[in-house]
Amino acid sequence: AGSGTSSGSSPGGSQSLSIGLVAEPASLDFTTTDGAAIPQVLLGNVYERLVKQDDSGKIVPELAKSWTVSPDRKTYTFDLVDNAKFTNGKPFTAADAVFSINRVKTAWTTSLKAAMDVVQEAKALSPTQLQVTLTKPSNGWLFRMTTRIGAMFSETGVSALATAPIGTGPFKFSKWNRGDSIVLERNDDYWGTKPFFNQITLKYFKDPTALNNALLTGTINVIGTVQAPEALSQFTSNDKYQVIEGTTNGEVLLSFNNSEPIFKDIRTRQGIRQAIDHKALMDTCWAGRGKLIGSMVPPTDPWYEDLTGVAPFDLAKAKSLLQASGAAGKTLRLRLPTLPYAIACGQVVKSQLEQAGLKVAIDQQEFPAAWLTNVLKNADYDMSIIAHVEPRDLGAVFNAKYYTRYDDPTLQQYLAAADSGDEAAQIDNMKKAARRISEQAAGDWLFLLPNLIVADKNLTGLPKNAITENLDLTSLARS
Amino acid sequence: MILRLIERTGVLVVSLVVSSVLVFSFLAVLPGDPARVALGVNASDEAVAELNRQFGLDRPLPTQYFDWLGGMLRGDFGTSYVSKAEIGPQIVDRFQVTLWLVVAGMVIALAIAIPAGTVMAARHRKVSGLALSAVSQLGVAVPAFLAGILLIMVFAVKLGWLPANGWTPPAQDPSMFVRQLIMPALALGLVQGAVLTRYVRSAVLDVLREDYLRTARAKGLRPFPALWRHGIRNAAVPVVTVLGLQLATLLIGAVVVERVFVIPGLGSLLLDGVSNRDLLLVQDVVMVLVIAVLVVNFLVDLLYVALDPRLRVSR
Amino acid sequence: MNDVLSVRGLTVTVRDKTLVSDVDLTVGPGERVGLIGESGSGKSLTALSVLGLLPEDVIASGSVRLTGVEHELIGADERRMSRVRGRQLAMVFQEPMTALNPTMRIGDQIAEAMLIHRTASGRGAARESAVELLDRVQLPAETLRAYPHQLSGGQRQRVVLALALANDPALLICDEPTTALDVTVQALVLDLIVKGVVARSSALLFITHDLAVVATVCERVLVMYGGRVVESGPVGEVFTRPRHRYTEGLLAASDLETGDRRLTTIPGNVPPAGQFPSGCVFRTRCRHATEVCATTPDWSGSEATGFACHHPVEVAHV
Amino acid sequence: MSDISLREHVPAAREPEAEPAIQLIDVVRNYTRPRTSLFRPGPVVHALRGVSLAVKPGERFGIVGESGCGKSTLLRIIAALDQATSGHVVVEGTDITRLPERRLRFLRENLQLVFQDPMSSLDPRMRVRDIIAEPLVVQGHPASGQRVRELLEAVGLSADAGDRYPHQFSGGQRQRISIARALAPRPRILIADEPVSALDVSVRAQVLNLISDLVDELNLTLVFVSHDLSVIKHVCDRVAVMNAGQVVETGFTGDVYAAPQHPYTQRLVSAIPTLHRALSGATTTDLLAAKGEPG
Amino acid sequence: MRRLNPSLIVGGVIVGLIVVMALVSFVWTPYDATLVDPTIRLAKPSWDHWFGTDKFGRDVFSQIMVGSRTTLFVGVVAVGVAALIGVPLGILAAMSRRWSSELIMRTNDLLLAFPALLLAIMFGAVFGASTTTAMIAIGIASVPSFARVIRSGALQVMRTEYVLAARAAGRQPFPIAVRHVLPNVTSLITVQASVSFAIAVLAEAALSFLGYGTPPPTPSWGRMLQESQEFLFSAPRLAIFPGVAIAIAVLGFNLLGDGLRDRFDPKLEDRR
Ligand SMILES: Nc1ncnc2c1ncn2[C@@H]1O[C@H](COP(=O)(O)OP(=O)(O)OP(=O)(O)O)[C@@H](O)[C@H]1O
Ligand SMILES: Nc1ncnc2c1ncn2[C@@H]1O[C@H](COP(=O)(O)OP(=O)(O)OP(=O)(O)O)[C@@H](O)[C@H]1O
Ligand SMILES: [Mg+2]
Ligand SMILES: [Mg+2]
Ligand code: NI
Repeated sequence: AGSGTSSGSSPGGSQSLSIGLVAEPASLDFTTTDGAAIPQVLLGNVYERLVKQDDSGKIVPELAKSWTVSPDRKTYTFDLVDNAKFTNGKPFTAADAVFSINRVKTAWTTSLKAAMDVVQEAKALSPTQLQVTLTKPSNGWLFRMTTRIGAMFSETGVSALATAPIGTGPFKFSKWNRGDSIVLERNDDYWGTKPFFNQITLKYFKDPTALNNALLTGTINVIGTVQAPEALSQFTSNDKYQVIEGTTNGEVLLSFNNSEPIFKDIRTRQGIRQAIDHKALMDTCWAGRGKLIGSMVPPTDPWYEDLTGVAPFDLAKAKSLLQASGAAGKTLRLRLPTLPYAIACGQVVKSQLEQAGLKVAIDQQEFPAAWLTNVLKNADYDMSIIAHVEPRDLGAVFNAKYYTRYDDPTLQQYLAAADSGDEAAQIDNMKKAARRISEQAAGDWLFLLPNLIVADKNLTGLPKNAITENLDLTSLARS
Repeated sequence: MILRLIERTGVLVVSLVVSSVLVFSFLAVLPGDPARVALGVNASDEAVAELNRQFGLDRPLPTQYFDWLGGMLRGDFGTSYVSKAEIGPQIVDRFQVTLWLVVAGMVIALAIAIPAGTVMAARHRKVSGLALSAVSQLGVAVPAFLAGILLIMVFAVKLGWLPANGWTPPAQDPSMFVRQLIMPALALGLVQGAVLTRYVRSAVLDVLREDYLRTARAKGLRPFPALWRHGIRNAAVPVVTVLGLQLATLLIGAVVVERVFVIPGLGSLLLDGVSNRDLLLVQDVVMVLVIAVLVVNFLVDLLYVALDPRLRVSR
Repeated sequence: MNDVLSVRGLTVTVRDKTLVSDVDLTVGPGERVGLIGESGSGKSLTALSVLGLLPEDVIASGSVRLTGVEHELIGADERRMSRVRGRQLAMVFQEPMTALNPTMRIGDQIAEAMLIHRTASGRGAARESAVELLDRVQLPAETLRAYPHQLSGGQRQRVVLALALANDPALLICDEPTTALDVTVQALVLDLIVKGVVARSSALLFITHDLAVVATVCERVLVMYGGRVVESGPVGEVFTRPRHRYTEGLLAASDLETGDRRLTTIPGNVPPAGQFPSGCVFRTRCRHATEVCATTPDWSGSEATGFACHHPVEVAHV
Repeated sequence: MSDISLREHVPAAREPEAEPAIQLIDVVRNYTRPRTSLFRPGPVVHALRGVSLAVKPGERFGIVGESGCGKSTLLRIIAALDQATSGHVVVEGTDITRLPERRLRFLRENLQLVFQDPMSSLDPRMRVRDIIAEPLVVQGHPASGQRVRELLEAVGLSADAGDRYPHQFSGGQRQRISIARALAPRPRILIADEPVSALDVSVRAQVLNLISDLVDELNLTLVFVSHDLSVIKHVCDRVAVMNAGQVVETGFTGDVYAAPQHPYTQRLVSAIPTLHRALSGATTTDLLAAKGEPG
Repeated sequence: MRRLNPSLIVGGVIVGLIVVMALVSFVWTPYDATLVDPTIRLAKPSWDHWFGTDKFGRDVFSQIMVGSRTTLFVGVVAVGVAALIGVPLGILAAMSRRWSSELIMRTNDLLLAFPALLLAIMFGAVFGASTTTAMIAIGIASVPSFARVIRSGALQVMRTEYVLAARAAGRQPFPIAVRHVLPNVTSLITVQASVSFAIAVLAEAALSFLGYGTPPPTPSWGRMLQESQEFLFSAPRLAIFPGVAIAIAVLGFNLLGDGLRDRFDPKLEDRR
């Protein structure tokens, strides 16, 4: 990088950093390709949004300096920063924001675009002022604007999204060595505080052990998401490294196919929930790391409540419930995606359920392709295990159209009320919804995936919790 | 000689065409929808259909096949369904990586196998020969990935001599390239070397039993010079066959070692393609692998002729 | 004594089996000696022991001396033996189809024989000598550039003969050199062998199972059976007045000129290696065998002419 | 030799002018070698170049010739194991040249073969009993143990030999087993392809005697192939000399041997070393006496 | 008498032990191999648990025992498929006319271009990953080597005079194939089978390592090895036991193959 625009604007000098991650994106275009890996790299780092979520879950400004909501909760007015610039040299204006919002409806193909359906109109009041009108009040919309849906694109920079992303962020995309790594470089024209590192390499490892070895031998400086928690001991006991443990949005759900007759009986569902010793399960399959939750809400959401007491482990109770529902002795298909936690937990679930009198047949489904088609789309399964990592996904997961096939009007009422109400009403209704699914045993929440990061001791600015879609690289620094 | 070349080329071309049909039809039945994977979990059926139309997957299969084949002939491998990137350059990159790895592994394997196999054959009744045989038997029994894991444990993690994994192109940093290549090449080479050793041994044993070797000894050549001057070329024929076959298996077999050492090779590209249902990519990679194998076999065939004058057609 | 080859008490064993026992054999300068016997009688092993090229596992003991060579051949190390082989001592093997390296040109294979022992000053000289050698065995000079597979069996055997004669050996050993050849070709090769050794005044040890061939080629003959020499003597003597019962039977069985449709036979079969009886090896098939044959018969007569039989054919009777 | 009659009904007497047992008319056999180039057809080997022969019933007919002259090919064609490229083969009055396998039953019953190699002519994985019974089983005869024992005895093997495997026998014994197998279906024609070339002299005499005896006893027509003219002379009445796929001379063995007409036959006869000649002073040069350069 | 050779004995004993272990595991294992017991996870080897327990608290020794079933199953399916297709193909190629035999062998060569791992991954994608699909794929990939070996053996048999004699006796081609050719290539089949067995075991391990092999919870040595990876430093024994088991099994089959080859090799035979 050349000399900065202002003196001392390259705080890290020519420092670089390597971060090891597990899932490599298949493409760089999250407007047409699904998956968590793309926003993980690009969002907040290359693309910015109007608003973002901070580490505690609060919605805070990003490209919007501030915003107001009309009393009918249908009109949002954003004041935008005036010095932001895309990496193709174009300045960021309200027109770009309008373009980006409208483009979700027209050009996006992934299912997430539905979150924008509620927008009636987006309008540039001035180059720095944007007005968005909704068809109905929605708390969810503003929150969704913190996700990839809210990413701001340049009108002239969307021709090659899959290979050459252009945004306003503190980093610009530099290079993608497919199958190996993605390199980001500091955007020296960034409008805000410039990041410490001038180059960050995101290296992808299929194999958790290789990831650990890479850190041990200094090939990388950070393990972004630990996939083999058992191996953590070698880092905790070594003072060259720091281990950060926080929470995520990833609820590991033992899902039931609620449209199957056997699951129509709440006693079956209840029985299964009570047959599982969650503590022992988490100890066994995820080294005891993570948090036990009794419903689809992580502790970072405002409406979190500890619901682990709703269906406590009770083998005798479970047996009698299963007996009563007639499920005992039946064979249930547990179709597992080929993901480490699912395979590990599945075996424990099988063993525990079999002690309660069920028979469980494990069946591995290649992830993503086979699992998406068979389980998610066709709902051809009895039970499955997967972590739902999208934020605030309770409503999305438990509905009749989704693979859980959970049809519950009461729940839908709570959710609708939460979306349209004010903040207090939202929290109250969401609490009700969370309790509802827990009491109805719509699924079983095995545990919440932990955010486990291992890094060189002298690195600072690592996020404790991973509750957003993006891995925030901006605050990273070396002490 | 030239006619033979033309004939072999003919066989090669026919084999290529047949295998392209095989590969294409095989992937045509692959369940799982590339569009669905790309669009994610909640995509509507219409959106999926639309994307399939964009990919050209709604056209009749023969049209798709000829388009694909025509493209390949022009060097155009198409654009990935998932990443929207040109496939050709990716394959070229990945193929280079795998080729480095496999060739380095093969060189190591040969460096082990030729001397070890020859000594084993020459001393097959003596303790030293038997001991070598036992070692090679053990070598054959160890899966390459296990060898890789052990190498990493010792040389990278415990001793810290070499990086545990990763890949640097030779042009970028030659010394790092070599340091990172050593262990994966060893993991491949040691195991393949053990396999090859056994073939070298039996080829040399066969040659040792040949009458012409006795003739050479009767001329006054000592055992090793006799074997060297008269045996090696004859023993080379079966060994070259195995070498060709091994090279073929290794191109794809290296994927396990690539996984252990986090090397972005052709095998990993294939595995990713399969799990993403990036059909065109998979089709291209498989085809490239098949071409490579067939070409290697073709070259092996020509090598036979160079090695064995009996195969040369009368001038 | 200035015998070219002198073998004393040669015994060849493999593990616990004795394949050849106590063979004595001498070949004088320029002499042509035949060694006959049926398959499995140990002829090849005897020849290979002299050459020191026995297969592994097979062990020879006794004494083998060659004129012009200081040391004992049995037990000599490879370095010394390789100096003798192909120089003082040369051999033509039975199988012409496999005795030559298929991947090397004929010329190179012949030249090699001379280059190894430095009897030709260089490649060029070796090549010239090779042409000359080929001419001696009545092959055209173009043969130099040929590969073995382009030659017929008879041509190959002549190449092998040329190889063997390249360094004017003191002793040439031929192990059934013509068994695989047709009669007309056999006639030519036999003639070339005899002319070759005569021209160089080399001694010849000629191994065959064909009595007529040995009678045509050799002056003196040794009859082997079951790993032992059972009779020896001048060809005319042994084939007209055999003393050992085996020789007698062999002669009768090979005589196809009898007017009688039925041939005289030796009863039974040649036993496999290691299963010959103790004592007189022939006693299980001998019509004249008695108890005494259970002891090994002594050698009667001189070393050059004699036999080992308890019940020899009466000389007067013949 | 046993005097059990192996043939229950020997045809009382055959008319002297009876049709030939085997007649070959201008038989040609070309082998096409695998092609070595795409554009040229594979080279053709002319194994037989127009062979005509007639073998009378009850005759002992010899065929002599050097390696590769087409003797085995000729026998295979006579036995309908191979097809002639052109020409006709008539066996006992039936033209078998183009007959399909299912119409060859009479031939399979009446004509049997003995081969050269005692190692490879018996299936190493079958018991001797089954080997001998194979032609009987195939042709649907009741494969009685009695018949097998009879045959074993006829070739001078003990009856318990049937329980053993071929590798437990010596070369001469194996050749006897081969002969027993050939005699099993009571053939009228026996074809022997160099049956004694691989045997030791002492055993050769036994096998030759056996064949002679059986031929006499069973009134067989014998076609005997050898590269050794002395053997042919001993066994056969008439001989055909073959060279390079052609019959160059036919005649009574004694005549051909004593006064060869064709230059090739002359060369052949003179090249044979015999004890008799050797002992009377013949040298290797004398073997080459007849002019001409052999292969 | 033939000498017993050490490879044959050692190989035979190892293979025998694996078979016995697999059979015993049907009626008895020290513990239920799939029973999860968090209270005793990662136990060190002791009297109660000879090889210790894994991260699920499952008894490693029991898993090794039951895993041997997978190993044998893998080999039997793969070798079975390969032999069932390869042997008739090889014999057919040896016995048929030149062009059809040429066609068979060319097709065969073509199949060589699809290595086992490639086929297994593709089959896994099409038919779903399971031990059986993987093994059928590996079996198909081993067809060419079977067919080649058997063809050359059968060609040799077809050149023998006993086949000629059988034809002269009136045997039709099919009975000749069954009664003469097949029995005389069995030694080749046996040797090839034991070698293919070893290859299949290795391939299964590699596939399990990649996640395309035996799905959980069926114990498989390859997957045990893969699961043990995160404990390489804290509990290397979890890798050592299955690793050694794989190596021994492969060794056993290879030795058996070598031993059989020596025993059947005519070239070695006549040296005795
Ligand atoms: N390496 C060996 N191990 C065991 N036995 C052997 C070995 N080599 C030869 N024999 C046996 O020794 C005996 C004599 O063998 P040799 O080759 O000397 O016979 P020969 O007289 O040359 O016979 P032929 O005429 O068949 O060549 C044979 O029975 C043979 O089986
Ligand atoms: N199946 C075949 N394909 C091609 N050529 C063949 C085949 N069989 C025989 N020949 C050739 O035909 C010629 C005659 O062969 P044949 O076997 O009849 O000779 P032969 O007289 O029996 O010789 P030998 O004395 O060696 O047995 C030889 O040149 C041989 O190479
Ligand atoms: Mg010999
Ligand atoms: Mg023949
Ligand atoms: Ni006696």
